[in-house]
Amino acid sequence: GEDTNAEPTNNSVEGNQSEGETVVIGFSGPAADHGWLGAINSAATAEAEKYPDIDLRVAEGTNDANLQISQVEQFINDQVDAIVLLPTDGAALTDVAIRAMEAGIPVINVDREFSSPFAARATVLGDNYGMGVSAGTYICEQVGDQPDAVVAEIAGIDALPLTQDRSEGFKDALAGCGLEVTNRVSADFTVQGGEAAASQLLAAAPEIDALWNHDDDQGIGVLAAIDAAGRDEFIMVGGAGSANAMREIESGDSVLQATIIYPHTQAADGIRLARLLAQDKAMSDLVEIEVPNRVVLNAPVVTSENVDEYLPTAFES
Amino acid sequence: MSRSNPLGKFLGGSAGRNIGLIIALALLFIVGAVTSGERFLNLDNMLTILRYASIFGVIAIGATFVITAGGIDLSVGSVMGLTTVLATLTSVQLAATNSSWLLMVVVALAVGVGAGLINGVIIAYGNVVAFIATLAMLVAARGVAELISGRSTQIVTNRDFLSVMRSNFLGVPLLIWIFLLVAVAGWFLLNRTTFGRRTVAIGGNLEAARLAGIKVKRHIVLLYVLSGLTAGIAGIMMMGRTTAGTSTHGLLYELEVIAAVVVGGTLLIGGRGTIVGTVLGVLLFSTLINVFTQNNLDTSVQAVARGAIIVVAVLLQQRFAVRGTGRRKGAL
Amino acid sequence: MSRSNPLGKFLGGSAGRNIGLIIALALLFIVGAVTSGERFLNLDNMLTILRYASIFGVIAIGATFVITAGGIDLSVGSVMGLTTVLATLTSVQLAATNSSWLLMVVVALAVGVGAGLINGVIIAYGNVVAFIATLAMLVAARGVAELISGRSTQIVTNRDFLSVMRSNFLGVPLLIWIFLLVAVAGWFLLNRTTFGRRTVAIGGNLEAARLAGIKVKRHIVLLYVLSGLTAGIAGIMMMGRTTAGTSTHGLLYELEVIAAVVVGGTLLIGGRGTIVGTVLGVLLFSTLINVFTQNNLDTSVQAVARGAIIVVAVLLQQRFAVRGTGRRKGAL
Amino acid sequence: MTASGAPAAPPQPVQRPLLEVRNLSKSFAGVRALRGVELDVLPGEVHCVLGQNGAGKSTLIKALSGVYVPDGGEIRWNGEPVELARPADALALGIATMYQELDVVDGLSVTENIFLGHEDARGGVLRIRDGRRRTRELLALLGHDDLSPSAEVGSLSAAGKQIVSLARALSRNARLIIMDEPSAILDSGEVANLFRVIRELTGQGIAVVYISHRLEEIRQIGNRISVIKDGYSTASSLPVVETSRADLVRLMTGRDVANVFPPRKPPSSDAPVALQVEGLGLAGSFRDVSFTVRAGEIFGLAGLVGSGRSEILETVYGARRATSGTVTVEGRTLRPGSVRAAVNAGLGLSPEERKSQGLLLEEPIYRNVTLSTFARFARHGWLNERAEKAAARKQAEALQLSPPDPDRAARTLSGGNQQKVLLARWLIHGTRVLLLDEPTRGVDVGAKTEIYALIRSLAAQGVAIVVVSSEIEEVIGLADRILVLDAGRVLATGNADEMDEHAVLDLVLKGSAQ
Ligand SMILES: Nc1ncnc2c1ncn2[C@@H]1O[C@H](COP(=O)(O)OP(=O)(O)OP(=O)(O)O)[C@@H](O)[C@H]1O
Ligand SMILES: Nc1ncnc2c1ncn2[C@@H]1O[C@H](COP(=O)(O)OP(=O)(O)OP(=O)(O)O)[C@@H](O)[C@H]1O
Ligand SMILES: [Mg+2]
Ligand SMILES: [Mg+2]
Repeated sequence: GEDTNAEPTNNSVEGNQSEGETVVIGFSGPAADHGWLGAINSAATAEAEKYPDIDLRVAEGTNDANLQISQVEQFINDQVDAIVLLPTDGAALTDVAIRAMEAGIPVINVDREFSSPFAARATVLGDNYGMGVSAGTYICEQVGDQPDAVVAEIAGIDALPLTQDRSEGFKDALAGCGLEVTNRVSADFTVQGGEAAASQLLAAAPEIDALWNHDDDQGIGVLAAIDAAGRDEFIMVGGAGSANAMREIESGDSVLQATIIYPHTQAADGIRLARLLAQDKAMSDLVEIEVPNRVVLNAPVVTSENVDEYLPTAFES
Repeated sequence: MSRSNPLGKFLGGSAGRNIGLIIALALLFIVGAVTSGERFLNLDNMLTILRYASIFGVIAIGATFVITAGGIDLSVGSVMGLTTVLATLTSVQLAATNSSWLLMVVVALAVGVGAGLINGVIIAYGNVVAFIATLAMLVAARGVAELISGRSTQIVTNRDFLSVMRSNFLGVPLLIWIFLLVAVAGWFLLNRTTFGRRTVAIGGNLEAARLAGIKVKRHIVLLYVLSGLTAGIAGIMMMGRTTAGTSTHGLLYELEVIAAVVVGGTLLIGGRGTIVGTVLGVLLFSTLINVFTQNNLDTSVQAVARGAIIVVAVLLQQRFAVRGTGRRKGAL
Repeated sequence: MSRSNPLGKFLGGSAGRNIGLIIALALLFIVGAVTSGERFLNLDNMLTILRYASIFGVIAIGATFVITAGGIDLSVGSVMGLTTVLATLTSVQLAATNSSWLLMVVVALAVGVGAGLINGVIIAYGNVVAFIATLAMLVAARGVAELISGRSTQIVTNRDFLSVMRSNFLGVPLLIWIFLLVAVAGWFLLNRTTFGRRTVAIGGNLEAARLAGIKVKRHIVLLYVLSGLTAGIAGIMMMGRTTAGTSTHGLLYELEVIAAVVVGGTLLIGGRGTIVGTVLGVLLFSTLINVFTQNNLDTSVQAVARGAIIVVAVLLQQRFAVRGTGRRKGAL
Repeated sequence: MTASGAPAAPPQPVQRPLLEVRNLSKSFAGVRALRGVELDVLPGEVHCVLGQNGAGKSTLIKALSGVYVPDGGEIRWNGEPVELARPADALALGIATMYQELDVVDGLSVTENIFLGHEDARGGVLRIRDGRRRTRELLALLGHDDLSPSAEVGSLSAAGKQIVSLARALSRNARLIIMDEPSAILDSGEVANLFRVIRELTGQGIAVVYISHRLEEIRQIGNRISVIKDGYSTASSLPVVETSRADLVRLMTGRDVANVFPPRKPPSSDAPVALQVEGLGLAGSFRDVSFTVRAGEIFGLAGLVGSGRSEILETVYGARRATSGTVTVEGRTLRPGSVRAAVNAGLGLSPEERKSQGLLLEEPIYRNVTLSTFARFARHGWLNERAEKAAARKQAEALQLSPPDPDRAARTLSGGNQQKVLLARWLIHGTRVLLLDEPTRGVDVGAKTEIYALIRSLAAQGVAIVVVSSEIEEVIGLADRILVLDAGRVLATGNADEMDEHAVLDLVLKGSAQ
């Protein structure tokens, strides 16, 4: 249903929850080769299962743009009712998304943004730059009073634009209080990568004041390395917001003092939006009768003070 | 095995060698047709399978030559990524807009050839084992691509280039035509030219090839250049398909490509290569993924099934290919 | 080259073979010392290098056997991941808490051995080329690990296990002792036992080994079992080190491990293997990463430098190893 | 031999030499393979190069073919000094070579092998039909219309490959063809064929350098002889007709070698049966082969190339799984298709292709010698390398292996010494039944006599021996009893002293005619 002039059937929570005509939603995302992406997939399928009127088609997760394009093409051929797409590379999938839109299939772009506004009917984004800013701001609050504080960063997969965005935000926020990143390593979002990068980093920087680790899944490894090295002179901030990390924060005796949420529910939200779009429904809680075309999710900081609020919905990495 | 059968002859020297693969492919098609019916069998879906296969397939054709000669090229995916980054540089695209979109093509091909040349020289003249030399290139080319692109994805802005790459001919997308062309040219090169015969000779018995007066080192360099060239062609196709150039293009292609070539029946130890087999191997892999998606299989289940099917395909291929080739070396 | 020199003998049969690597490693140490001084040279940093090397190194020891026999095992990383997932299952950890943490060790080893057994049987009795069989296992084992873990990371809750794995002995972490132990055991197994002798014989000339009455197929199965076993040991170490079990453990190890073994001087075509070389190769790779981190090098620059250094290391290694061994096969 | 015939008259001495080699030297790490070799080859002559195993013959011809660059000395072609840096240089001059190690590519067809490196092509595109036609012509010239130009060479027997190799040398239109032991794997019929071709070549003025360890052949085909010993020329350009066999042997070995075949000492007829083969068959190769060999007896298998002799040995040994029949060793029936069972029962095989089937070329000699017995020098899998090496050294000394250094890589040994390594392997094993496939292929006269004596003495110690050889006189001279085979069928079995070469050949030819 692309006819934007159509009157939405309703926009109340109850109305939106009620079963409508069955819609086929195609979902394609990158290979679930690390915890957050695994959580993204699980949350998406779990969300779809909540609705008897959703028939979810999941394509094999892949890091190959060529393959992902052919999966979307398959969805177009099958004339699914909506496509939720977490592209392996936003720009690379833009063209096929436009083709889907042209074929009358609404595309919901998740997490990694397309390079054209015509490629998606709705976009759900985490705020990567904002994440870096949140982390940097928090660290400024904690150690900003020491002008020569050593700030270290353990990034995720360096080749991904999102990593660049996070680091950019981090750098900009730190600059606000006159700090800069002294040691930076990158891992690969995996536990083993986090452990390996962290142990090397700790050897290279004998004295650290604050450390930002982009991803809580690799954080398990980072914490293991910190533990093994017996270091606790610094504060650590995480990223993504896994249940694990939150339990660490809750415990109070960990170097991990805070984590910045990067919602793992983006695809699940995408699926909900897709269903609404396909069934010509609107978003509840908005006066607007149309589903908005851009939802940027917040990147809040979770600390021991507010961890109780976030823990119940956090993902088990 | 009959050599007088012209169809058999075309199918890579002896039909038998490919029968196993054809059976595997046919089985897969039957599974696809039974489980997804019309949705699987329609023309659009076939074109989808082929479009996906084409980029991958072009690289696999180049790899077939290297493997037939007893070598290996792990750098293909990474080199392909590098070609897309350099061809989509703002300066190149600007120049291409002012002159011709062909400039982008030329840049991509030149980068591929250059990388292949470096591989070839290190392997042939540096005597570095191909596995290591091309693994080093895999790592290094990715690094260069990241540095040059600043790790951001570069959008293809050249309209002419895009419209050419997306055109159809006789209802079939250009990408598929390119694959077909490269495959036919590869078949001809391998089976009907001195270059091809020498490639087989080097893979079968390097010393004998040298004794026959073949300039083995030079030939090895040419083989890796060829592999780089197909990576460049694939890069062009990738840019057309994704409208983007990035260092992450071609990530993890290395093993997949080799798997498709070897499942196709080319010997990893060299001395026997089949382009038809490679094409079938590539089709097998891309059809497999298509059938999986059609059936909405869980990714992890797909992985398990994929592992099993690869083994079964090779067993099938061998079941029919072993006959008549007598004692084989390298059972390991 | 003198075989009467006992040190030379220890260094993998002939000192010369490893001299190039030792030089490369020494150069790297000099670079590290010059650029980072005390920070690089202190004991803690050395232990960091060794701890990092240890897990990887244990796998490489197993891989050395497979490669010496002319085979290849691409599945090691993926199998390692699978062992950690199964050993950290809630049920296993519960049972381990009630009985002994050794249960987790046993589960990990059993899973590794089982996967190796499947690899070996498919290769030896199914005649599937090792590259394909173990690539299929790589894909399938990862899939199984994802299915079992539901793609989540399982935390090691067994305190006893963790405290043992993180203990020190004579000031050196247990992980490093395990690596040392596996390396020494591997050295003896390869150089001083009938098992090692058979391994070299099969890699050198499979047909001759068969005709000499060696049970080649059974031995090949054992080799892949050994490789699976070292993957299991590495899995145990990984759980201790990361306090977690997940299907992403061991991701992309396949090529790195082979590279370390081959850079160490083991021939990819089989017939010659050196444990000392493998250890040096592993140390080279881990020192490299350490030096890079010490110097806060950009990831992409690291990649480029890494590619170049790998090639240089191999050239150095060959420069010194070629002497006296005459013409080598498989130059390609 | 059917190939008998008077040697061609020596060419006119006034001719200028086509090829002159002066004081050539070449060393490998630690080994001086050539140190002052002289050679003159005239157009239209067959120049034989003789020498013991390891004398340096192959090294010499490799220097002439551009494979090795000599360390010193001079090579002149038509009076001009030349440098041969790579094989292509020698080929360009008109020097074509058949190498001792088969240098064919298994995966290519007959045509493709023959024209490898100088394909019939236009602009790089093969002219397949032309290539096939020329191949057929060459094969017809060689008397082998039976070989298909498109057959894959990997499917040919060793003899078939040798023929392809010869056709390749001819295809080069060379002025000098070097043949390094071309007859080693040919039977007498094929050798006669080869000689016919050589005569045609020399008739056209083409020169041939011919290397062989079979002295009778040299007397038949050669014009002049040069002898190399330990890398030196001990004689140059001796006319064949004026040189006696004894002289040649003395020039090669520095001593007299007499009495080629040791006297027979047939086992007493009540000696126990060591090996019993009954109704053995292998689909597509041979069928219904039965024979018994008693302890102490030497049993010969005779037949033409490709008659299935090697396959019978391999099947008896379990290396191929028999499709019918049984093999019984000292009363125990062997599990078919299991080499291990055969070895445990006391069987040993010295295979036909030493390099691809027998040796670990890069491994030291002692490990090659103990390849089937190293487990004996181990306790609980733990090797006692000292004992192992000592045993290997003792065995090597008993066989007069040269050089006697057990640590050298097997690759650096000459052909004859490699053969001794394989024999040593089974001697250490204490094999009860020894299967020898072409045990003297490529072995020089001196070593040959030693190997014959060795085989005889083994038999005297009660070992049952089965010998396959393409030299019929060798089978007859060595064996106590003989089985004659044609195309996988047993033609006759009989006592060796009741047969001679002609009788066997007649049998075979009649068999084939059927
Ligand atoms: N590549 C090599 N490396 C080291 N030594 C070698 C090599 N090739 C040959 N040799 C040695 O050089 C000597 C001459 O060997 P060559 O092969 O020329 O002997 P040959 O006369 O052809 O013997 P045969 O009759 O057994 O073929 C031998 O001692 C041999 O061991
Ligand atoms: N690898 C092979 N592939 C196909 N056919 C083969 C192969 N090896 C041998 N043959 C064929 O099998 C038959 C018997 O060969 P075999 O080698 O046993 O004969 P042989 O009497 O020992 O002769 P030779 O002297 O050539 O060894 C021949 O027709 C031969 O061409
Ligand atoms: Mg020789
Ligand atoms: Mg034979």
